[in-house]
Amino acid sequence: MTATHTRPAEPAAPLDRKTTYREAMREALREALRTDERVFLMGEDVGRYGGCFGVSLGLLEEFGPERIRDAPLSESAFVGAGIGAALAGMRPIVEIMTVNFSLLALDQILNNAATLLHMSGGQLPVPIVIRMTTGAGRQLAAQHSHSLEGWYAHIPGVRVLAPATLTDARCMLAPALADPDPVLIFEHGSLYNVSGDLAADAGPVEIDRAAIRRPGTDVSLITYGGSLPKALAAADDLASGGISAEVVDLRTLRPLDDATIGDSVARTHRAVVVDEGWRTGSLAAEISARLTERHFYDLDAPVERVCSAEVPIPYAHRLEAAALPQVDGIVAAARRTVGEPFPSGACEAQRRPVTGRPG
Amino acid sequence: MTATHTRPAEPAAPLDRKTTYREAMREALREALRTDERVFLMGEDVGRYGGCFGVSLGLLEEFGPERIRDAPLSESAFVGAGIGAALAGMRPIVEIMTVNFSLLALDQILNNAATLLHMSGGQLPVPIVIRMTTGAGRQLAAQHSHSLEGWYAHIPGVRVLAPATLTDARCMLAPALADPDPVLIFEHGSLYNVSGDLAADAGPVEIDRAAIRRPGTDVSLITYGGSLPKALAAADDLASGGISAEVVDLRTLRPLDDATIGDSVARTHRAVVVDEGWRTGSLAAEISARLTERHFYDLDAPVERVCSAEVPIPYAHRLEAAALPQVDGIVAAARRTVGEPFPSGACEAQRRPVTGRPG
Amino acid sequence: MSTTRTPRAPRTASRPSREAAHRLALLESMLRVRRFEERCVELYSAARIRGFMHLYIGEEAVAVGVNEALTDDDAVVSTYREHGHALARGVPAEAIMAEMFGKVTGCSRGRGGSMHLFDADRRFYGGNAIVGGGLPLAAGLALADRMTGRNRVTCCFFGDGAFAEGEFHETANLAALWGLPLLLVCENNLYAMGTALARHQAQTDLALRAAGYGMVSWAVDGMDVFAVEDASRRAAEGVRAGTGPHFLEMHTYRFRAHSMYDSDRYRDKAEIEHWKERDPVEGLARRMREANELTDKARTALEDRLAAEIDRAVEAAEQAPEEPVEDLLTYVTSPVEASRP
Amino acid sequence: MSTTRTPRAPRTASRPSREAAHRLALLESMLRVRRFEERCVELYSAARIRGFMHLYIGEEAVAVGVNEALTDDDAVVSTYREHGHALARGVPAEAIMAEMFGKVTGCSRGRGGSMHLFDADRRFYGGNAIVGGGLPLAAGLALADRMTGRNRVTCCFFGDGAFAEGEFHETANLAALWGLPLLLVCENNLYAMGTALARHQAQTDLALRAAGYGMVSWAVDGMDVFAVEDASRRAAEGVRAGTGPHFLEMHTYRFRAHSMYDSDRYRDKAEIEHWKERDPVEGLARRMREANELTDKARTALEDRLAAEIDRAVEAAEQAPEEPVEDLLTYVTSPVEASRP
Ligand SMILES: Cc1ncc(C[n+]2csc(CCOP(=O)(O)OP(=O)(O)O)c2C)c(N)n1
Ligand SMILES: Cc1ncc(C[n+]2csc(CCOP(=O)(O)OP(=O)(O)O)c2C)c(N)n1
Ligand SMILES: [Mg+2]
Ligand SMILES: [Mg+2]
Repeated sequence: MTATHTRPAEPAAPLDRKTTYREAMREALREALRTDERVFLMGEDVGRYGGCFGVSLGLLEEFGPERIRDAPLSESAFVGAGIGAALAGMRPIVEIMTVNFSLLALDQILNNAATLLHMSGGQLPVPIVIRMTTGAGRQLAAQHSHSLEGWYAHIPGVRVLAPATLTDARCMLAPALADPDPVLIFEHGSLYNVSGDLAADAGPVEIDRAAIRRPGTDVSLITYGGSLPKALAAADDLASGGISAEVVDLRTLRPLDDATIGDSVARTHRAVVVDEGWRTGSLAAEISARLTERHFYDLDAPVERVCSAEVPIPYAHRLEAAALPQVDGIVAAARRTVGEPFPSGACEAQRRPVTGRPG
Repeated sequence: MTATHTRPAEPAAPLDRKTTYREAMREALREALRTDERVFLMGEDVGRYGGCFGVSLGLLEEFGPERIRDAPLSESAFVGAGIGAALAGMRPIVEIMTVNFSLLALDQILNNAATLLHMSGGQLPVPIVIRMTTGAGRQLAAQHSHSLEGWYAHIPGVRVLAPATLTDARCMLAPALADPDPVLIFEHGSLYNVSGDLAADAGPVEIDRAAIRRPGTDVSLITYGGSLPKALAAADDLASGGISAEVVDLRTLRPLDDATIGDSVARTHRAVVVDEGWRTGSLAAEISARLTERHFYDLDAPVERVCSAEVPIPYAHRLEAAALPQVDGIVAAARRTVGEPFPSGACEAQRRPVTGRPG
Repeated sequence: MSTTRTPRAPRTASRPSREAAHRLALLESMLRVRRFEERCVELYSAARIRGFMHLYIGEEAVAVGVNEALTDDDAVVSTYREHGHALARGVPAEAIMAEMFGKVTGCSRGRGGSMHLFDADRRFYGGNAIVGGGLPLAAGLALADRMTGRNRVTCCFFGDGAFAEGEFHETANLAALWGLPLLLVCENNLYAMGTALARHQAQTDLALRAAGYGMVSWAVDGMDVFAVEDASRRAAEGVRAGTGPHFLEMHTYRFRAHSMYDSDRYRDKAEIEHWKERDPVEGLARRMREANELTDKARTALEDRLAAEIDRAVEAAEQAPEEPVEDLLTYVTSPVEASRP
Repeated sequence: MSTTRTPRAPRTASRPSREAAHRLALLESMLRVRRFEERCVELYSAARIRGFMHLYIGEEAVAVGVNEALTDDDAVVSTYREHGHALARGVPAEAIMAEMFGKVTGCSRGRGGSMHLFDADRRFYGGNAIVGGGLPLAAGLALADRMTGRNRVTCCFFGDGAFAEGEFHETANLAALWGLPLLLVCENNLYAMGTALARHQAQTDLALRAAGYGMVSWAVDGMDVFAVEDASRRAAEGVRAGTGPHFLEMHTYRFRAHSMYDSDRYRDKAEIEHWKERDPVEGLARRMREANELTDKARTALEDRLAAEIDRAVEAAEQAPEEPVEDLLTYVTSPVEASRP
């Protein structure tokens, strides 16, 4: 194994038009494994079990246990092993079941993966891809519901991707693997079952640019990942009330595509950032700060943030729903930016603590 | 051991007027250990060695190895053990040598300490205090120079303190221990040797409020911890140029004292946030976002942030200095807010990547 | 290194009626777990219970047998597969069922769900869904007892999968080094989710490896509630006597899939059948029937009693209110009054 | 469990001149580390070197002996106490010294300093200042070799303190489970900073404990370069033969404090003196002198040569430029061209 793409690139399996996010992701993995023998997938239950969310189902049978490598419950060791393998010329895709468990591997991610290139004066790039499921909404309670992708976007040296569409699920992996530096891919758990049409020619995508998912003129709804469907629904709702919302899908959380975000806000003069992370210290805060720094005189209203309530996500359905960004909250925030009060403004007020101190 | 304060509270050692931050911290520990037998100190080398930065020197001799408890190199286990001990009625003070190693214990901090109270429906408060050294500036290179206190302030359920003065070093520990919930205390490594006068009657302090360290009228310099001395120096410099800067010491990074911050900015109409964390996703971003949300129409200029460059902190002295917030950068930012160009605006420009992509 | 295989519990022949009553109590306790979880499956299918749910069916002898060795003063730390531990500990079925319904009467006020049962009064410290995450916590509970001279045991349950986590090893070393009063109960059910023991552990004799830390360690037949009880009593006695942490490897098996999402493709049907032949609940019932300690009538009465208890739990859970949404942020931090002690 | 104590290296009596040359090479290599670090102490006092600096003095036999078993194709992962490993590996003294001066000619372009020496060409993967943090990385380097069928060894150095970190145990299990070509070299110098081995390990026989993972594990006299060389050769041979990871516990001692900040209050002076009597450098020199393999003149010549080499390194470091501040952000990510392979 000496060069990239040593195997003749077999023609990629013809893409069904109808697919799911899960299958699109699997197809991306399959393509990567087929076209580059340096690529392997490693993580807990990626093989025999087929991945805890079924993403890698069938890959063990196709590629064998060396390349679809089940790991023990040792997040730090197998993430670190991925880093080491990357240093030695492989292109590991490491799956951490969910972002909640990635805390156990954070030392390896921050102190090694993100740091080695710089600390070695440029000698040691770390071409690793680390995938994990993120987000809440399925009543999995506090220890299984974190949205920490925005938190990870604080770390210099890593790229953070959040595919929100079938196309991005299908097409972001290849450029992530081509990146010579560590890439973290966050897959929102609520997206796996999303189905739809995937263009047969869905090709390589850019991973440096945000995308306008819906053009609009009155307010920019800036979001990513599992919140994109909510923002799009909010835009529908707003449209029916005569407000034209532009929906920006960040796609890449680090580095942020300031140009696309800024251009949108320069047109609409109003922004709502929708982010499932906890509000304080959220990615939404960063975007708000940047917009203030760069577009202070463009803004006609303060940037609004619709984030998760600052609470370990509770199990009970209604409590959980109240903790997360929802369509009505996005609509209300957008209306505030254009100066229209939202009919029942109860939503945000509900989040005030009653007996607790501010968390 | 059944109640609080079972020992008769011995009169605290008379406080020297001349002391250092290190000694003030040690005095606070000594007082806590003397007045509440539920309190113990646990961490790597806190005993025989005297603490890696000498903070706990002499405490082993005074309180014995049960209460000044040397732990193996097992950050996750001894932090988790502190949490368990807190659940069982103790008041553990756990020392993690530096914030850099705390990543190994982050699962315990986020998934247990910060979460148990809520997840148990209020049954399990976790009265633990976790202390750690933070910050750069001593040429310790990437893996020993993180400033992650702002990152930790993202986590609901914990309180985050950053004592910047001798009084706070001496007096914040008692209210931290009285807090029924987890408190993280970040001590900037550059402060330990700071010496000065400590008022003999330095008493209990509030840990809910920021403090105005220097009043001013033209711009608010909002900062904390190891950056406070830099902000004060910048205020001196600005004063000599006719700009009156108010210096706000946040003291508590979570929950933020919005009232004090907001009042200051409502007076000065301009804000510079100085924060040693990496810029993207910094605490400074949160403060900027909040100011925009709450004081959009008070602000005469965009909120400025002076943060660390987005780079694993390098060893070489000049590179390290260039990576960190410095007085001249703060002065320049403040001048920008009041509309005065800084004579040599080179400082920020130097931070542009040359060959690298944005990190 | 004192690793021994626990023999079958010695059965001295005194006062048979008291012994029989004890056996009946064990059977009832195990059967409660079994029937409770069978109902949970139905309720999960009916979408009354949501989220992740992990069943203990097949492993009941472990929770029930270990609990016999614990007093009310002792503490228990558990995992996400903890219905059995909670029930054996005495957490009422009602409180658990309400929790899984997300109701305010639940043992975590509906905030925790199946994976996060808590009961501070019974010193049941959860319900931890991070594999291995409860171990350091348990060491801390034990440390507090050691420091204050309280003669109590902290019992921590965890799986074979957790043995691969650094947190296990850090905790084992800490506990052995400091001689903490900790009872480590490893439920070796041969799988960590879909990964068989030999595919996640280089050395699969877990008791032997724990002994490497200088702890007393035994491997126990976890399908035999008497063996579990006996080993647990002896281990807990050792812990109480101040000889430091003890480790029990319970050889057991889950009859169901890892969780409700798991299609259980990775196990051999024959293997599952083999273990089902060693069903701890029916095994005990059979032995008692053979010894004329359990008539069909008594069995039916027992089943009826348990069914009624579970019916009541479900009924109550259905009726109970949810936490009002306005209280979402309650318990993120303690009420303000509490912060001025 | 195959734990054996390594006997003194067998010295077959063939071709004495070649053997003597080898011994001289070992002496030179150890002496280079010793003299280099002695100079570092001076330079640290003179504030030419800054930050944290950890000396290897007393432990030289380990780095030098292990290196004899490695080829250029093999890889080395080290700690913050890595001057000796780097020098033994062949990283030029000049590149290391320049690094500690923070100069662009340093082996990490001045970005790493004493704790972060790197040399990709020599497969020297640093320089890791998180205790235990290099272990998973080393497993990954070895994994890559296993997957690609390259017959190479990855050698990972770490201390006794690291044995308490979860990362060690996770890595040991992973390596043994997957049969990775990994040589784990634990430098047991009896202290983790100020904490003596028996106060951080419940069981202090580290080789025995590593053997619990099913790895071949030996304890070795780390003050005897021949014992180290012999054990390392045999272990590396085992690794190359495909028998999976091998573990070497090197009994050694640091003669100096943990770091330049440490006042070394926690060790007995007598203990330090006792170990100094076993100085690996002077011990070898004495043996060679007694065997007439090292004349006073040769020794002086050797010392002069090393002093000159170090002088040159210091001189060059003094002269070398610093990285321009404008390049601060270089290497945070790879140059753009590299991202389009
Ligand atoms: C740190 C962590 N990693 C992964 C998971 C996902 N997960 C939940 S249970 C489980 C298997 C655990 O196996 P074991 O410890 O043997 O317990 P069992 O489920 O067999 O009772 C996994 C991988 C998790 N909850 N926490
Ligand atoms: C995870 C982590 N915890 C703590 C430290 C601080 N620290 C640096 S070296 C050291 C002692 C390590 O001892 P050992 O592994 O025996 O290596 P030695 O220094 O004796 O060579 C400690 C506690 C660290 N660098 N990383
Ligand atoms: Mg299991
Ligand atoms: Mg050591």
